[in-house]
Amino acid sequence: MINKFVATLAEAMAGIQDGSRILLAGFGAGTPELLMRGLIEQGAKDLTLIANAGGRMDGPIAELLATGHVRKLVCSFVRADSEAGKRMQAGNLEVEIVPQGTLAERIRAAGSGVQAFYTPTAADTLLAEGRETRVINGRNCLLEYPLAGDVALVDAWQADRWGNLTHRDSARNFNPVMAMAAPLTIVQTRHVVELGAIPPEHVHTAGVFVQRVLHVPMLHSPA
Amino acid sequence: MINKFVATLAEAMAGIQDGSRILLAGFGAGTPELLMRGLIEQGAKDLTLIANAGGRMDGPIAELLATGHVRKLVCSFVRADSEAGKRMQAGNLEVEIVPQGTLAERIRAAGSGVQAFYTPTAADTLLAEGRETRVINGRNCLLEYPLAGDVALVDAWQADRWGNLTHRDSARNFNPVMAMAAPLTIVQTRHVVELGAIPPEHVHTAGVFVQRVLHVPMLHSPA
Amino acid sequence: MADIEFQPLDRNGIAARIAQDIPEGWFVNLGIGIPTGVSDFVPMDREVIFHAENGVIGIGPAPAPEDINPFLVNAGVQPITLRTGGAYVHHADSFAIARGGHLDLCVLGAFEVAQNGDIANWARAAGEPTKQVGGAMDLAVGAKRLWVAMEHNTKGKGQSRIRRVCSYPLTAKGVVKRVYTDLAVLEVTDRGFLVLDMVPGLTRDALQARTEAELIWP
Amino acid sequence: MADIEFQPLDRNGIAARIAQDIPEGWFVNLGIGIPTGVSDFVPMDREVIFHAENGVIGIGPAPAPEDINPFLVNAGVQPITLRTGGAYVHHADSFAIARGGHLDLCVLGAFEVAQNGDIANWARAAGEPTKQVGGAMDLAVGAKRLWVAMEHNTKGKGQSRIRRVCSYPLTAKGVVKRVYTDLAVLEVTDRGFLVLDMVPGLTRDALQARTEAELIWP
Repeated sequence: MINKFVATLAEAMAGIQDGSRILLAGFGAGTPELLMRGLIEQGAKDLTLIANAGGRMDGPIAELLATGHVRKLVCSFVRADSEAGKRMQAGNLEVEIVPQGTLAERIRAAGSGVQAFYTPTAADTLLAEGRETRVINGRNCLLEYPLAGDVALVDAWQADRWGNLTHRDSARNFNPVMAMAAPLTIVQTRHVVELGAIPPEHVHTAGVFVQRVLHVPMLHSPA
Repeated sequence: MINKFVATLAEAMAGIQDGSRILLAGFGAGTPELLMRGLIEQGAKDLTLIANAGGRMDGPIAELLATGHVRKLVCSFVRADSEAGKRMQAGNLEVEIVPQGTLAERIRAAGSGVQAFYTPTAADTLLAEGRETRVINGRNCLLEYPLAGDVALVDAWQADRWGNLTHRDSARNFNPVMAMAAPLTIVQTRHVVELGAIPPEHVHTAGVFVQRVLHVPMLHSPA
Repeated sequence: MADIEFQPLDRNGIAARIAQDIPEGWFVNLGIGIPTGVSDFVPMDREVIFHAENGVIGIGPAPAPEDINPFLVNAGVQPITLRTGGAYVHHADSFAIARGGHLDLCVLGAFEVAQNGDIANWARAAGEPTKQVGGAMDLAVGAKRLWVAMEHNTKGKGQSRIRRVCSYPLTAKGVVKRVYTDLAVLEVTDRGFLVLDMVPGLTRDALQARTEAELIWP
Repeated sequence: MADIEFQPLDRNGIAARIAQDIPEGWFVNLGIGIPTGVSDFVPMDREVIFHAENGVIGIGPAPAPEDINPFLVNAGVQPITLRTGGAYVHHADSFAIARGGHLDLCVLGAFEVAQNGDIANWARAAGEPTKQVGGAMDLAVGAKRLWVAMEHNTKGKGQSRIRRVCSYPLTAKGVVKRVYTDLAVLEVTDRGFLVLDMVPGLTRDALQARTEAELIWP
């Protein structure tokens, strides 16, 4: 019987290696905050963190950065007055800025076997400096490569034992896309449901993309 | 008030120009057969038809091909004993064979602003002859370009007046992807529902991709 | 200059002015800042569908404090509502919409716009200690139309943000169609900025005096 | 050769032999032909999840005639059922699964397999009047493991389909890991075809005599 549920946070985070690339989903909602705490406790070092934004002065990303375990941050947005911004300015954190749509598309490319793609986004900007471009149908385009993780940290509303997931409202955001792009996708879910309780036409993230699921009933606000 | 419903098949098909590229969804199920009949009646010529496969000796694709209005067929599969196969052998039909996954990905690229992408699929085959390749991470890859339509013909199970759609079971197939990839997406739907009747987390094809919807209550088998 | 005879629009005034020009049926993304306010000035019975980068289609009015849903935010991470007929998609699908030419309109804030349609809205210098790109580069090149909402002049020195050439790092080249400022509405044309509208009482000379780029008139 | 002493597997026998080697929890795509039959030989309580190119995840047993659902077919357009826990995705997402390395296994039919792992399964000659590519090229390069199910020799002339070099147009280069035929199970290794299994009664010499490529033995 396939059963992707794990009993403890430690079990969920077991085996993450130093040097791992961590995909962290979430955008205001849908951030797997407990898994981030688990990552800190687990203690893997020399990490590359791939997330939409670099966080603020507090919150899970700031806490992880404060451990010094993150070598590089890949994201679309870093505030000057954030833990990430301060570390970047102090030279303690390498930052790669990727436009948000290109970030999502590069992660999807990693999950879907696309080996590289051309996009006009950022082609005529500082972000294109020194990089390969090509004019296609009269538009200047930038060559972008897939962005895979070794581990993806994902939040869900419901999960079954095969790892089929739903995500609530705009808490969906990067979760289904990042789940595709790592060989080890770890999920925290608010609700555990029986296999078959999620109708097959309403699955948001198919179990094929999920390796471990931790039930976190009390983390979210009630609903 | 946004209302994408049209009253008649003629209204649904109005304005399709000679020389148009037609995306035709469907894979055993989910083929918009009535819209295909409408396309024949509408009479546009010199068409390029983009579909999963070239059909058989009968059925909507064979009927459209028999009009002589299709100049070129882009698909993943042509049977020798089909209207398409016979026309191809007689030199009356140009055929471009595209691997099925590359076909889906090229159509998605057209809908999502990707200007070109590299894939290992077909890179070491006859289909790559004379085409641009590139070795990425040790894998030989083929450069593929987007495949857009002027018109997409799409089948749905439910539709509301904004053009939000659901598709039933495996009748989903190419429908959501092709809907993205043409400026004029025409839908036949079995059921008309009130705005809001499709829960926002269960929409399969968002109305932004849909221009016209025709209610075809009797076409499918009952259910 | 007869400055006393005109009243610049406030930020809500700019948003309201933009809302006037959005017809029913358009599918629209509103950037952070002044643009976010535009939806407040589109009446609910004129159906305009608002999109957010984080996968929300059909943003409704802001919720009352007691109705806030922590699972539903916009691209500025503010609580929102979804209107009837809305839908959720994931981030890659959301940017497929933005980058694939499906937005009839995107309205962004900016530091500067140039007469060739260049926009600069993410950094004031190449090396500055903030990297606030977000989704602006995707939206700027992907939408069918890009309009900019911003103050005509900088707050401190009153420098013109309507430029012959942008001085800040670009977000995208040649993409802006129209600029709505506190003083005027400017269309980007092959010949430069065409003035479509000015606040009442403002003169052509007064507007040109506040504008580094050369203005042209209908 | 002692041909009378062994019994080649029939098509179901090949499918059953493959089913033995698929462990619980694998995510598997089965091609048209012999491979489609493999799922019939995996007991339902060994949970193997079968995928079809048209966006079906979790194919169940074939339906009784009165239970056929016209909206639910596999990649061969045969009526199927969905098992509890299954899901539907659209065609691009379905091939994201196939091309993105998410299939633990794909089993395809073939005309020929070469000792370097090349597979030919879509055309017998470059100019033939049929173009039956379908999803095979995507699956062949995308799956974590590619196994081939086919008869060891051609029906008419009895020519070997296990080749030093493929003579037909390739589907993909260097991707086959294992071949299951009516006579044997062959692993593709750096040194060539390693024989993992043979039908009872078949000798090494008899198998080699039916095989163009040179076989190696454990």
